[in-house]
Amino acid sequence: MRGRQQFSIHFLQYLNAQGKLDLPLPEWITDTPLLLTIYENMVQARLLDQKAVALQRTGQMGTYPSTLGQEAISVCTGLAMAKHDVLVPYYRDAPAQIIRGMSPAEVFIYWGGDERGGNLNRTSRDLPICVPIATQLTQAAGVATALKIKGEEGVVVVSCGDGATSKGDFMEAMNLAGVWDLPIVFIINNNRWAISVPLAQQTRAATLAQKAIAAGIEGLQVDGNDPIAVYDAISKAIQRARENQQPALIEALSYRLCDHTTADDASRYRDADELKAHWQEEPLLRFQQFLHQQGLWDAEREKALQQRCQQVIDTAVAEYLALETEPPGAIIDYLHAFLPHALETQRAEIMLKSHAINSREDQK
Amino acid sequence: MRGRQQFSIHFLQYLNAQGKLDLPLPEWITDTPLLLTIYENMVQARLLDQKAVALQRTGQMGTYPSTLGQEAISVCTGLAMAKHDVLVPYYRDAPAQIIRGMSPAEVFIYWGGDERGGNLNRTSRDLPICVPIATQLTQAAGVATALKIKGEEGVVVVSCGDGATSKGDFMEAMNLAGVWDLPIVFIINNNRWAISVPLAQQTRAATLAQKAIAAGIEGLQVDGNDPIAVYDAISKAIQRARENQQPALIEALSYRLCDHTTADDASRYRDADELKAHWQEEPLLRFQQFLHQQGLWDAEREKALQQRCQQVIDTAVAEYLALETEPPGAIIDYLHAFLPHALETQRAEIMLKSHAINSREDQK
Amino acid sequence: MSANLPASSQTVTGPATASTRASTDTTTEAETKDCVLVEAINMALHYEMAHDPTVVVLGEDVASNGGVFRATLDLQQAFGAERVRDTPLAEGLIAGLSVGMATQGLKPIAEIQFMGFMFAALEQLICHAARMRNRTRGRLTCPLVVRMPFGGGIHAPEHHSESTEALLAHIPGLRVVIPSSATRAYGLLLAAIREPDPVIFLEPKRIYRAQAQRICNDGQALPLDTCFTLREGEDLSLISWGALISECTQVADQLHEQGISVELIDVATVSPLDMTTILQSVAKTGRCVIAHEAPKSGGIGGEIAAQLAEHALLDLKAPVLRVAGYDTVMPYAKKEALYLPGVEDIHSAIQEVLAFG
Amino acid sequence: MSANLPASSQTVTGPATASTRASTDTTTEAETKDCVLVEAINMALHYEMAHDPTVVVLGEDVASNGGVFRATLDLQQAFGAERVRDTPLAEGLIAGLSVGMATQGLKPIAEIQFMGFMFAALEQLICHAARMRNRTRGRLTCPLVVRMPFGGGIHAPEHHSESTEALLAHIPGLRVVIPSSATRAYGLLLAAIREPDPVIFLEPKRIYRAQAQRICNDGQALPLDTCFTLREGEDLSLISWGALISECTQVADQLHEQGISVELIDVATVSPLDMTTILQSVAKTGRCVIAHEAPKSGGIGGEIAAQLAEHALLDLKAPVLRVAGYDTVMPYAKKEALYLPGVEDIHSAIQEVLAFG
Ligand SMILES: Cc1ncc(C[n+]2csc(CCOP(=O)(O)OP(=O)(O)O)c2C)c(N)n1
Ligand SMILES: Cc1ncc(C[n+]2csc(CCOP(=O)(O)OP(=O)(O)O)c2C)c(N)n1
Ligand SMILES: [Mg+2]
Ligand SMILES: [Mg+2]
Repeated sequence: MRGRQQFSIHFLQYLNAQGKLDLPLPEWITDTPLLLTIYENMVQARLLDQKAVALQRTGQMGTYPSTLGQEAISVCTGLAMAKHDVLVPYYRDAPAQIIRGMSPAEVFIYWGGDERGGNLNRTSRDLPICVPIATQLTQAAGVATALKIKGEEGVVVVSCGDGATSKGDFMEAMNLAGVWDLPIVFIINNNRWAISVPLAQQTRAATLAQKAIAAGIEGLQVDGNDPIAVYDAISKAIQRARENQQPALIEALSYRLCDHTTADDASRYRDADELKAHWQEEPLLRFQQFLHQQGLWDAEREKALQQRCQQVIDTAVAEYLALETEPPGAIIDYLHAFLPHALETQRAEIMLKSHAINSREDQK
Repeated sequence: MRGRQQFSIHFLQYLNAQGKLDLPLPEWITDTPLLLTIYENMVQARLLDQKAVALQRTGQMGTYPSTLGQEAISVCTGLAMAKHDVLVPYYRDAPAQIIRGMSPAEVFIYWGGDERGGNLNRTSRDLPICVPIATQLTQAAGVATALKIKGEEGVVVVSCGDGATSKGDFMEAMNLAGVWDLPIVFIINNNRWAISVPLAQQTRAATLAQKAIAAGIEGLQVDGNDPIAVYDAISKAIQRARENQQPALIEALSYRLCDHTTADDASRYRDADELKAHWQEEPLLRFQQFLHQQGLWDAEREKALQQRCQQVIDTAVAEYLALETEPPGAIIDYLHAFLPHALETQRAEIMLKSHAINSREDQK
Repeated sequence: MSANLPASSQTVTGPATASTRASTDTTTEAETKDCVLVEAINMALHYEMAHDPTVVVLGEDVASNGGVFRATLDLQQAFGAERVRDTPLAEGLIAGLSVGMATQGLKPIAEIQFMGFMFAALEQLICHAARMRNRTRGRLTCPLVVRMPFGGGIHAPEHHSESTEALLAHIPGLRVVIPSSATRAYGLLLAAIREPDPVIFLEPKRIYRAQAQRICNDGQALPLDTCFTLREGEDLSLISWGALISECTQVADQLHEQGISVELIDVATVSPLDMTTILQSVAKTGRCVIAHEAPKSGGIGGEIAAQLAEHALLDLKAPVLRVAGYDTVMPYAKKEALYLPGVEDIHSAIQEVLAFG
Repeated sequence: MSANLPASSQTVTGPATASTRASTDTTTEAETKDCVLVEAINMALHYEMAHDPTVVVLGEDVASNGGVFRATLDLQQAFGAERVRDTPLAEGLIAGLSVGMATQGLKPIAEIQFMGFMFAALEQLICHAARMRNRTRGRLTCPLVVRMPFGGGIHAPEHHSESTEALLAHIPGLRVVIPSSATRAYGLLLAAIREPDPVIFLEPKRIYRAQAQRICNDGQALPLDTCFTLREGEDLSLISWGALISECTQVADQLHEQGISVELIDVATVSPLDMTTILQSVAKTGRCVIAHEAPKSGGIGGEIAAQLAEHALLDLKAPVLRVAGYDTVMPYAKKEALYLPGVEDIHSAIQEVLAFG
């Protein structure tokens, strides 16, 4: 006997690199405010990102991973989610986090080396940024399980990079989402590089979306530089997850126009021509052209937007630079709900040491 | 733009549960000695397995994982491999290991709680049994990489259970095999249960073979109770791996007719009717019927075979029971190539303690 | 904004701690039963699942099979498939799932089938469970329990007999708790579940079915972060935990007959360590032997001895000896008796310490 | 059939060990160069790849990028894409691959990008690398090296600054080696590669680019399993390893000016421990301070102090103090100076010990 099972993976793109339409637009496209919001958030994201890089370069912040060129994915993620959904972000998702209520200053605070950068306005139940690659994925499955057990209607959106798909956690989480019918959307920012390792050395799979087949769940590949395709795919996947408790994987094809982080120098391993070519596909300009074509955007609006963004950034920088040092005890006080007796002596030592450090610094 | 990628997974079966042909036989089927060797090794495997269970039940051996009903997979694995290939087995692969030269007594020695059960006749470069589920898979990828780097033409065959496919290592290894073009064949013994967890709770994927799609490598599902299909699939996959340095995944559908191990009681969680139904599909009887139909087998041959097998088993049991206790220093002497200075005192303590234990036991 | 209060000093008889502070049920009639250790664990799980709807049990074979040691017996029947879940076979997943659930107000109790299979779970436990509260400055917390059977002596196959508690104990933010009797298993597991932070609960499987004890199923927790002084004595402090407590007790009995009085301390929470109790004991006895199954080098015994070398040097009348596993891989069943510390090993270490000076 | 010979006692000046026994190249002219620590590592890798065709380098970003710290710079150019390989992003895979390769006669040198990402690799290292020889009674061996940058002080993001060497040091079968200077990095890495068993090689990244040293690229290994006594002294033994050696040296200098003579010992191989050297030192000085970056509880300092409490009680004129990280999660960059032991901490611990009794 010979039987056969068939599987397929679709690729979705509305706007091509020239901002021209390849497909009839989806129904929601008549929602002009939404289109503008997408654009505005992308611009905001890019400018904030530039500022973060500048702060690092001037020694005012630590190592920072830029989102340059990948704004469409994170912005559409943030905008497609409902407030009661839960975001489990990775480290290029500041735009989504900010849309969901994180103060822009937290970006600087976190990458400035201060734990308060993970406090996300105190009450959010979104998870903080996750540094160990791919570990957020199984946690996201846990969050989705919790929502399901508690009978809440929220959906979990979790993101990762292309490199992260090689780590076992990615498959473990997707596989579970399939078996347990979890309301979860997995989003891959496939920016083609994991530090210096190009996609072709990460996997031989023709698409990352087809990894969903291994878990028996739906997978879709979208042009991650096309905000319409990205928003369309994510919002529909969230809707299906909400209504049918069905997980999905979305691979968004983008390109890392920046170095991996400010500690990296991509010119060591990446072809300048490749980089240049991908600048032709980046999402901001493409979407701006589209909005122009639709009569929704002009130079004046652009100028006003830039000003608004600058204000947000100025406020964020001011907040960051004005932030008072956290008391020294904080490094041990948040370890447990209650300080264990065994740590009392060490806590006292920390206070003394802090005092000594401060006096030394005062003397300088 | 909408694009589409297509993938398919085939199912292969020659002999159905009644030992009847479903497909024209493959070309190698004219190799009568091979057909008989497959059968004889399956019978040998089953009888040795029975003896192992009996030894455990009578307190002469420790916990043991039976291969009952899954003999076709391991036997065909062993037979399809060339001597210079490398086997990276899991704990239901004693039949393959024995075909590749392991002394049958080692099965008892290993599960009797003695490290010498992993010595595989001293010179083999096959890996020993692997207890932590799925961890053998990335090792197998390492073995295949080594063969490739050294320019050897061997192929690696690695096996695991259905449960193991949920552990990240499985995907990590397959993915790498794809990127690095490794000569490796992954074989899943899908016996439908992982201790008490049925396949449906392990994954939602319709087949395990389709997990290969995630790695961009070839996947095939075969009837694991049909030795012809199993041998055909494995030997062809090995050939492709050898000639083209191409990895493949083979899912062999079987059924665990036994408890998980002798420490398990499957009647607690498994339906008696399900078990009974699967007895109708088991590989030995099916293949015997086929050989009968082909005029290759009769009662007399069966009787002679049983006797030969019994002799092998008797020898193995005798060897096992006669095995002298390993010297006490062995528990530390094999840790490193050379005993570190820091361990010399402990080694002396071990010798003293062994002496004390022995004198206490002598006094009893 | 600090969520922290100074903790009260925790002694056996001391004031309520974080865990005992949680309310226990006093309205229904509490049943009393003879239980072995694994039954006590099962009873505590039933109790807490009945009283706290946020408790969820997950792991391999914990549902219809009731756990390979039956620790989760009948939980799924009693509390349903939503709250008692078999996971796919992936320890990293089990841990990650638990972290995720815990951040959203559930109290996952995960089982790792054997401690030897915990390694794939460590990334989640070390990088996330132990840090979630700190990383979010108290916004999200991670109140989970990971149960694992551990230790040797049951003639199990490879990887089923190790004692690697020291790896966990070195991780700030993880509590590591080990019961040594049915009673303490019941009370400490309840405390672990009620603890607002992650607790690793290690179950000495060699004594899973040893001596039954009468337990009142009243939901009464025992304090964490506290040693239990099982027997008071004047001549020597014998410090241990888990299954070895029974060998220690035997030795203490033998010595008692010879007129030697041993103070036997069950550490119970091996991290954070209650050194107050141990230091007080050694201040009295001046002599100390520590016994554990784990390899000697880098074991928790070393931490205890080091603290004695720091804080009790003048009290010590003799070297601090550790009776422990050798610094080699746990041998397979045939030689595990050679590896595991036994009554004689403890006995002779004590004799050596008593004979000193 | 035992493959083992009794090891010779290993001291700095002692006879050749397993690793130094391996032949070194003496025919070609050896180049001499000023190197910082990370360059010394790179030089050792180049040397050994050139002289041993079985050596293979693998990890994330080790190939075209030359490693995020440039430790594997130009290796791929020099030795090709077969022997210098970027892996997909999966530490468990990197470790499993290395184990598999090592069983087949290669010598993999794996890089884990930062020690904070080693946890997914632990299952392979603990369950397999450390056990392959033992499990097969010497039939298969596992001569691999896992290199990992570790430790704090470079203002790196979360998870990039921890020191969890104690977890590895507690695993029988794993050697754990930590250089504290460019010279020792060169010699110890060569020894690690030539060792016939697995070695974890931890690189103190804070001093990757500190003080350059003149190194002769002659392939000469330094002995493993041996402390290096960096400076002899009479008044106190100061024991440390890795980056903190430089703070310890500063303190020893300061004290020297005050007429206090400190014996400074770089442990170098933190497992197995060369206690012979440490005990001899403490027998002479009677006082001991141990310094490490890892959290104090359960750190390797505890093992050293415990062995002193066992073997040197009568030698000790003062408590053994440990200067270490606090038992809390490594804080982010802004507060790492508060966390990390510094010159003043070591200084005041020594003062306390000297003032005692
Ligand atoms: C477990 C783990 N291993 C290694 C690293 C170091 N590291 C940080 S980012 C990165 C590459 C990630 O690539 P990808 O997943 O494609 O995400 P991208 O940064 O490209 O968005 C690596 C290797 C890490 N953070 N965690
Ligand atoms: C990492 C790990 N986790 C858990 C176990 C305990 N265990 C042993 S066998 C088994 C089930 C394996 O099922 P499967 O992969 O289907 O193989 P089968 O035994 O059915 O052949 C489990 C959970 C283990 N050995 N290793
Ligand atoms: Mg990427
Ligand atoms: Mg199975």
